[in-house]
Amino acid sequence: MIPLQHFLLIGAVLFSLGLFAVITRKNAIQILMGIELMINASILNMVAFGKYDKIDNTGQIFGLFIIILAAASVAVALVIIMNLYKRTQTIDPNQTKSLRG
Amino acid sequence: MGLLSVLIFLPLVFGILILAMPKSLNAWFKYISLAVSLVQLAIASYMYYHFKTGDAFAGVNQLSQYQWLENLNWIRLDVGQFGVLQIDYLLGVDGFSIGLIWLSALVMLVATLSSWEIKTNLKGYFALFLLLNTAIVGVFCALDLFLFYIFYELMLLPLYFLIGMWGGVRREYASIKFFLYTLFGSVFMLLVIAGLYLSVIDPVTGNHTFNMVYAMNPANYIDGSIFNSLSNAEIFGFPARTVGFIVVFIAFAIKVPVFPFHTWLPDAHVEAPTPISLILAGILLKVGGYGIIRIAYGIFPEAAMSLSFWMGLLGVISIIYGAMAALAQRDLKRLVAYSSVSHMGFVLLGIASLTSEGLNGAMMQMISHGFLSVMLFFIVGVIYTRVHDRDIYNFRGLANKMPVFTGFVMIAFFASLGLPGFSAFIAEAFTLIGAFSSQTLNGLLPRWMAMFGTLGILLGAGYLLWTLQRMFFGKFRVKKEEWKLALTDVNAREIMVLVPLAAMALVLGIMPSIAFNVMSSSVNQFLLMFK
Amino acid sequence: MPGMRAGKTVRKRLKFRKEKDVVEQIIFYILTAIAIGSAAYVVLSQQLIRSVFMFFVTLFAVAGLYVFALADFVALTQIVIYVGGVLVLLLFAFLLSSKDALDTISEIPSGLLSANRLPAVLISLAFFGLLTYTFFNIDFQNLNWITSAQASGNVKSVTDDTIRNIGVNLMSRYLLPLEMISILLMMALIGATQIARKEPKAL
Amino acid sequence: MQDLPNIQQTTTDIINSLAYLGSEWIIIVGFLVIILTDLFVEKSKMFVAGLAMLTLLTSGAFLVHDLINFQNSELLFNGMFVFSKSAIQFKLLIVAVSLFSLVFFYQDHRLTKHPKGINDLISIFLASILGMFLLVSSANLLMLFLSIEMISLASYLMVSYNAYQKKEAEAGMKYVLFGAVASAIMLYGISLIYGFTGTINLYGDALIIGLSQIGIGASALAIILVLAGISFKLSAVPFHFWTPDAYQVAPTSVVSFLSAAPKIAVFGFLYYLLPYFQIGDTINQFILFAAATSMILGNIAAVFQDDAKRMMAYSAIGHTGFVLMLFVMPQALILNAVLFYLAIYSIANIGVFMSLSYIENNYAVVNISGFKGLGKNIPAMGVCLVILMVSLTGIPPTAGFIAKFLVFSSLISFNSASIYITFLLVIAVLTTVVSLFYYLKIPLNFFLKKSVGDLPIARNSSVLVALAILLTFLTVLFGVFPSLLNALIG
Amino acid sequence: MDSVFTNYQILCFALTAITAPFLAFVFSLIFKKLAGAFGIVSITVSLVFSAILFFSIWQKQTFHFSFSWIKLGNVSVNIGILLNDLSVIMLLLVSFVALLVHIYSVEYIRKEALRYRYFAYLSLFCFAMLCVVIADNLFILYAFWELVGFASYLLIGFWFTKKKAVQANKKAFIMNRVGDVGFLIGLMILLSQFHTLDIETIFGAKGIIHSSFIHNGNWVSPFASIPDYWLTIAGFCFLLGACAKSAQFPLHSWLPDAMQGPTAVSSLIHAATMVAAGVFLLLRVSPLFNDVVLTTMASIGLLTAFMAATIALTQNDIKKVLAFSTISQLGFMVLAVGVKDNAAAIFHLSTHAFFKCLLFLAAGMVIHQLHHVKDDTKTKFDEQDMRNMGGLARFMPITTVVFIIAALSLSGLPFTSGYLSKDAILISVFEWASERGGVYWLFPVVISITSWLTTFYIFRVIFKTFFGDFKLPALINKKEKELHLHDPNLWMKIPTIILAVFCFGFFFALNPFSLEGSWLHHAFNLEPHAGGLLHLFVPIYINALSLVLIASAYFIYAKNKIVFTNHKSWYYQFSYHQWYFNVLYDKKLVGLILWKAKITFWFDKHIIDGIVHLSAKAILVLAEIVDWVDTHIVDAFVNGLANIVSSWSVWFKSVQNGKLQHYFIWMLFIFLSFIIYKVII
Repeated sequence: MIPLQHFLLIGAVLFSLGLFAVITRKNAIQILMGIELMINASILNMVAFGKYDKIDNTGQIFGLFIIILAAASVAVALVIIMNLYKRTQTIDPNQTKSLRG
Repeated sequence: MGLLSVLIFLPLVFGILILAMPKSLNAWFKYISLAVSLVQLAIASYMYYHFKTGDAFAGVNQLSQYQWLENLNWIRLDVGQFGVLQIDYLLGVDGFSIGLIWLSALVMLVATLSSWEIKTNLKGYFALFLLLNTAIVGVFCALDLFLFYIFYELMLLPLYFLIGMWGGVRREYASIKFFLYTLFGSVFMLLVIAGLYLSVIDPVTGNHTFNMVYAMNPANYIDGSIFNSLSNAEIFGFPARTVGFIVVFIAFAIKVPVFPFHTWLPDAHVEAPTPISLILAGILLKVGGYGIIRIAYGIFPEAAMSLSFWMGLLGVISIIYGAMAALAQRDLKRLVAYSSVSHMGFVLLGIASLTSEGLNGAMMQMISHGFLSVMLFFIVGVIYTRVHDRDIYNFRGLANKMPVFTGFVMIAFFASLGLPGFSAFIAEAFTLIGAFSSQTLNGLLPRWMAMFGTLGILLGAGYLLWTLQRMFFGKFRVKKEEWKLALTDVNAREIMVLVPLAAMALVLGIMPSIAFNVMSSSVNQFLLMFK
Repeated sequence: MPGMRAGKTVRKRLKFRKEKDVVEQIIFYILTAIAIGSAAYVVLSQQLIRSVFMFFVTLFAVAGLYVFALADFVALTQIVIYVGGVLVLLLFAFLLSSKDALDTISEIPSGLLSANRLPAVLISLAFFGLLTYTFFNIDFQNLNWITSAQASGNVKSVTDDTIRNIGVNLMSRYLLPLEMISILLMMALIGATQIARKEPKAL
Repeated sequence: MQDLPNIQQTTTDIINSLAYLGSEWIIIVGFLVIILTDLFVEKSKMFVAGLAMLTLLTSGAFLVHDLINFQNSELLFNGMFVFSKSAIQFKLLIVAVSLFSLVFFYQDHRLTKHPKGINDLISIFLASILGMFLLVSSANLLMLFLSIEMISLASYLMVSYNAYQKKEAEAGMKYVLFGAVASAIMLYGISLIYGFTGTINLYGDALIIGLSQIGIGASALAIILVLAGISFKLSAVPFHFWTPDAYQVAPTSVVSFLSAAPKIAVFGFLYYLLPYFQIGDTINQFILFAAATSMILGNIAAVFQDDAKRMMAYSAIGHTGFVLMLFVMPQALILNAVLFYLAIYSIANIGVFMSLSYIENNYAVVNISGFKGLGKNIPAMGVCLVILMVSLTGIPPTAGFIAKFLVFSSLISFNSASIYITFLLVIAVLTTVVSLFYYLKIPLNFFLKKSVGDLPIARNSSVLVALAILLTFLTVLFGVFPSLLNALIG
Repeated sequence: MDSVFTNYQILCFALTAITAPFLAFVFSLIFKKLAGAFGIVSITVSLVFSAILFFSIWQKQTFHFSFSWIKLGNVSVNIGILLNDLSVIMLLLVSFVALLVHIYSVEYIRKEALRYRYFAYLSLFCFAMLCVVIADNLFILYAFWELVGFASYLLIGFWFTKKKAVQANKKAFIMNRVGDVGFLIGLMILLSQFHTLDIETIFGAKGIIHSSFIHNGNWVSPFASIPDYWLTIAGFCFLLGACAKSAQFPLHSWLPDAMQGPTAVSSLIHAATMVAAGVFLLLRVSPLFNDVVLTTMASIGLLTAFMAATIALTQNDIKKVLAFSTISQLGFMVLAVGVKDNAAAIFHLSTHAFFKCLLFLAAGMVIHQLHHVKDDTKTKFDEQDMRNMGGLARFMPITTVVFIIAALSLSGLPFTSGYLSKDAILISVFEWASERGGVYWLFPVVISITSWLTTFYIFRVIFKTFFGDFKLPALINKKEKELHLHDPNLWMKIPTIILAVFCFGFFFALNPFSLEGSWLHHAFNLEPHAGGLLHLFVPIYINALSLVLIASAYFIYAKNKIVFTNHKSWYYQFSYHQWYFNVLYDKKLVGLILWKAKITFWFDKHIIDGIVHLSAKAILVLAEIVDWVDTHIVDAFVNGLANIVSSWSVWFKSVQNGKLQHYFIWMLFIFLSFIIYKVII
């Protein structure tokens, strides 16, 4: 048996890496990827804990919902990002800083 | 609908009427305002005349002893766990308020007459003016803290616009400063009001209440509530009641204004149009004094007593500081504004003394300053409307050109520097006497405070006489040639304004008992709370 | 189809797992290493397109980890939706948006030069440290709910039919969320198409 | 099969639950019908508007019906959905706000003159209302996650709906990425809570028992992570960064909606959540912190804003902090104050945005410094703005004052001796004073400053004028007779 | 104690006496043309009723009427009328002198366009002064005391276009205010100690002041007990009030400046009546003073008398000399009160009123006539400067005569009223000094010297003005005949002549040499003086020397036998001249005195006045500082708060820099900090 902690630690690593990506990447899509990493960490947690929830199966089902939702939100986010690209020809979040103050 | 309600809401109704009237009727607005003011004055006079005096009508902390009492259930807001938010439409008058109500009515009348000089956007002006009128009278009538607070704050907005739209060059700065300053104090006061509400219960209904008369009775406080004197609650390590007192005091001290909360005043006064200066000086400052007496001292008597020394000290500092600052001014209006700081310092000193003389003196000073500062500001306005300049150095020997005006100026100046025969003399003398005897009677204020306070009288003579000498006497000479034609003597309307004010100052100076009679039993009753 | 192939590999490994725990563990840690390593590459790489492709690997590896948590359906969904949908979407977006960037790799700003890097490292490490600290302070095997689950046999075993369970649960216990997410997806669909739609010339 | 749930029971529960969700069903139906209408009916703009209006009204009617007929709280849909009086009240508030917003959408030139039509926006709008309803009624973390995502996605879409300018697109991107990060964090928190407690149900004891077992540190971590997502929707500090950008460039009517409705929903949920996360004082401290910083930042940063909507965004942050203060108190004490405050805030806020939109429609100015001298041209609007601003500041005799007072008195009565609460109160008071400064900037420019050039006479959007006046009137009316409003929302 | 009049009638008389001038004041302002008539009629009425009151009250009874004016808690302020010997004599004196001045003024002020104001102000003054005199209550006394000052302010500044005049009236009022402050504090002390301000109740024969005592360092009264130094302070406060009003050192410098007003006004207000009010106040509250205060008072009186006399020696402005003379004489009175001889003070007050008033009026006649000359010839010269006069006796005999009579009285020569009153003071001082001995002997010595100096300077004026060469024609290049210089008309002459009559001693005592025979002095002198020898000795030595001094002054100023302008030659000439009173009046002494006079004047002008100016300056500087503090500290503090808010605002704005990832950093940083705080700590 793999100890629960190991799943959690992997999740933590993924989450932290996601955060790192979110902060450092110079491309909105890469930021989105970072976010996906974070979400994956959550799913991992969910399914890992879901092992002890056979009947209600909350963990796994939650995981499914997350995946679906992530897909939806990625779609929406990408549309918006592409919209930005259409207007500005860049998706570097540091290049687009006309809104400030 | 009681008399007080009529008094309060009459201007509001007509203000709305003016808003509804078409712009083509511009010329009528001032007459409507004038009529409203006259009716108000008539009502106020009627009330003053019929005001019953004596210990059975002292008011203060006895609700039944208030006169023209109006009590309606106004707001019954269910706030869940704490029960019902009980706010009453509670109006009443006692010896402390009746004089100020009358004063307000008079000052409003004068201010209306003075509003003739306003030429732009009359509709907005008079609508706001009447709204302000409502708020001011309401403040003096309200006996419910919540109602009081509403009227209190309601004064700010019209004033903001009246100063901001019809004011002088730096009007924006002045109006926002005024607004922020006052709001700063009053919002903190709101916290105390909320605390009081939660501490006080209506002995009749058992609900929490905003009734400020009930709040004066320690028996009405819930055990263990924050402002119960027995519960020893603390805020930031200080006794809650002391903190409450200080907060309320500061809120009103800003209004009075007391050093070091006074700096809004010169700016606001200087930038305000003349009628608004009149109202500011004549009534608004009194709201502060009234609030200190009625709310700060009335509700937190023991905290007030323990801090009376500091109150007195602030009073003395204000007296001297204001006078000193006035000496340094060369803008006539600023000078008058600082003189208000000085004169209102007497009010605080008198209140802090907690003696019969001191309190009566303070009340008298408020009323007296009401007339005199209005007169002074009006005088400034007379010059300003003619040449749009107020610099003392730009004028000389005005007495040659404007003899009647100079006569009024002299009356106003000498009256406000405390010449006997005028009300300010009685007021200041009694204030000082009260402050002096305080140590013997209740040991609150050391005697040197009164002695230093007398310096204010001396300095007052200094700046006023200097101005008189510099501006009015000597050979006629003004800065610009065209002013010579513009500086005409006072016209009939201006005389109409000045005469009643001078007369009132004189009448009160000779027969102060007119004012003292109505207030003395209230003062006595008030002082009993500090025994 | 790389996705399908990855799925098969996982299945094969499942069979081996019964025979030897050690193998299972080894595979688990290999997967872990792949997942973390590829994720790190995704995060750190300065080459856009490679990092995107490396993200495939990460997702696959994580899906593998799901299997170890006895969530084969979730793993499948991950592959189908994430890899098949999301990632392809990302890739398209990439291709659309970074045409120029793809040509010249050097144009991509270096992560090293980024002013955000240090705070990012600090924040990520802090988060990681915090999480690790928390996880090691908790004795998961003795948590009430886990012990009671173990006591009542409410623990998954490899033989369980999770798909059936999920199906039933979705249609009963989780019916409302399921319905909701349909609305949500529809809304997202409408909105996304609306925004992506080419605006009429009139504007 | 013992590893399956009791299907019989869950199905019965679902069937029993159906009747309670009348208002939600109606919205779903409306949503679908509008999509279909948009697809198959030509020139359907006004028709869709009517439909949406009908949907909202019917939904509201159901809510009123529920409010009158049901008193008890019930858990529906196998513990997914909580049906309670307070939830209905919040929902009613949302419906009311939505009704105003709906009318507003059709007065906003940026939306009505949109070449792609407004119908899609309406459907997204309805979906987001559904999300809000579900959020208010969320009984577990799954529902919380889904509904928050639903609102968020809808918000992203609405903000970016007609993002043709660079700025608009940029704001949309920032909003969506920020939101995604926040929801990822929240998700992680949810997963931890699930792991720590084995349940995602908020009700019942399992959550609290589980959380208390793992100790304060770990539970605090989980709880705070969850609160991140909630704070994001509230735009509380430090999750506020998207707010000014999104508010500044989104269509005014959308901002008006987003500044009010989602907040009501989130507060409604927070209200429900309050008793369940009380492990240690984590949640209280978080709220304390968020409230204090939000009030300070929101009010102070607003001072030098020139863009009116951006200023309102910061003001919204400040108000969020103000309402959040209430949540340091036990659940039982705050309902009325929260509802009252939110209602009043929404009224004033929508009123302000309507006025701003009116100005934007007529004069194409969005900067406060561009409002110079407008008071002469549109005095009625100016007066409305003044009163609404005063209400937002919380000065009598407007309703904002009563609301503020309720908050203050609730806090004082709860525990004025606590030094934290006293600090909070002091901050609230000080920031109120600061807030006056920027709120007054609009009237200042309107009335106190002279216009640079001649301004044309306004002619458009008389509906907005009427609505703004109505809202202003309500502000004053509820200020003088707050019991009326209380009767309405109670 | 039987009186011909009932109390009610007395009240009516008193009220009439004081209201008449007030009505005149009001009507003068309304009916401008009749102002003079109103003034004269009203003051005549006052005089008549004063006389009636005098005869019904004097030495017969004390009349006290009061009613409650203000009642507040435990304090009730009554106002009313107190008529006792002091009141009625003052009443009579004031109204009498005032009447004469009114009459005189008719001519004096004839050419002024605004003369109605003059009479109005004069009436106002009379009203206030009469009220001061009969006030039964210190509070009311204080009120009218200030009103008197106000009237004086108005009158000094009557020529308000004259810069000096307005400066002078401002100075007068403000310096009086200093005294008022003292008075007011005194009032406060008394009120808190006795709970009343009624003069009769506190200071009367059975007044409560007598039942108060010092016990254990506390001043105990029936109502309260306060530390004993308050008794002294109270005394000093009243003394301060009196010093300001009576122009005593160091608050005397307003009086010479006040000579900018019309001379008739100077005569009435700044010589006869108002300045005496200070002394009057001291008399009213005299039981209050303890030894410290009394000694101080005596010292101040002495110092003032001496200083002013020495200053008067060298002044060339005729009115200035008289002003300093007034200060000096008031110093005598204060000294008298200080040595506890109230009777002498009152007596001197009364006699001084007549002769000093006369001096001023006579000087006024000179000035008036010279002014006419100036107008007629359209030339410019200072009509008040004695250096432009000389030999006027030829043209204005009556003026000269009355002036000399008054001067004699001032010098205290026999047969004059001054002789009696001044001797009374001197004797008291001698007695007082002999009781105490030691350094107190300085008092009689100095006061004697002062007395001689008085003689000298006043005769210097006489000789410079009325005798010697007529310098004016040379000055303005006109012949004497062109000047048309003569005595003024009857309006001015008659009052002076009447006053001159009253300068003679027999009016006050049948035996003009006997102080004991003076009815006025006798009335107040409760403890007759013991030393009979002094009565003989003091007048003789004083007067003898005075005569010598007159003679010397004659030679110095009228004959120009001794020229002071050149010190060297002066010294020389003097030794050669046969007039060597080397022992008593040697050149050195005169030189010393003159030098001293100059020094004193310099001192007065630069140090005392300088201090006054300096303190005014200091206050102004302080005012500037306060103003600075106000704008730069108090207001800056407020603005500083605003700045804090704005700097935070700027900071918040800079955080919101548009970079999404910075937002993430901020967000996560804050968030993480909070979590770490919660999880770890």
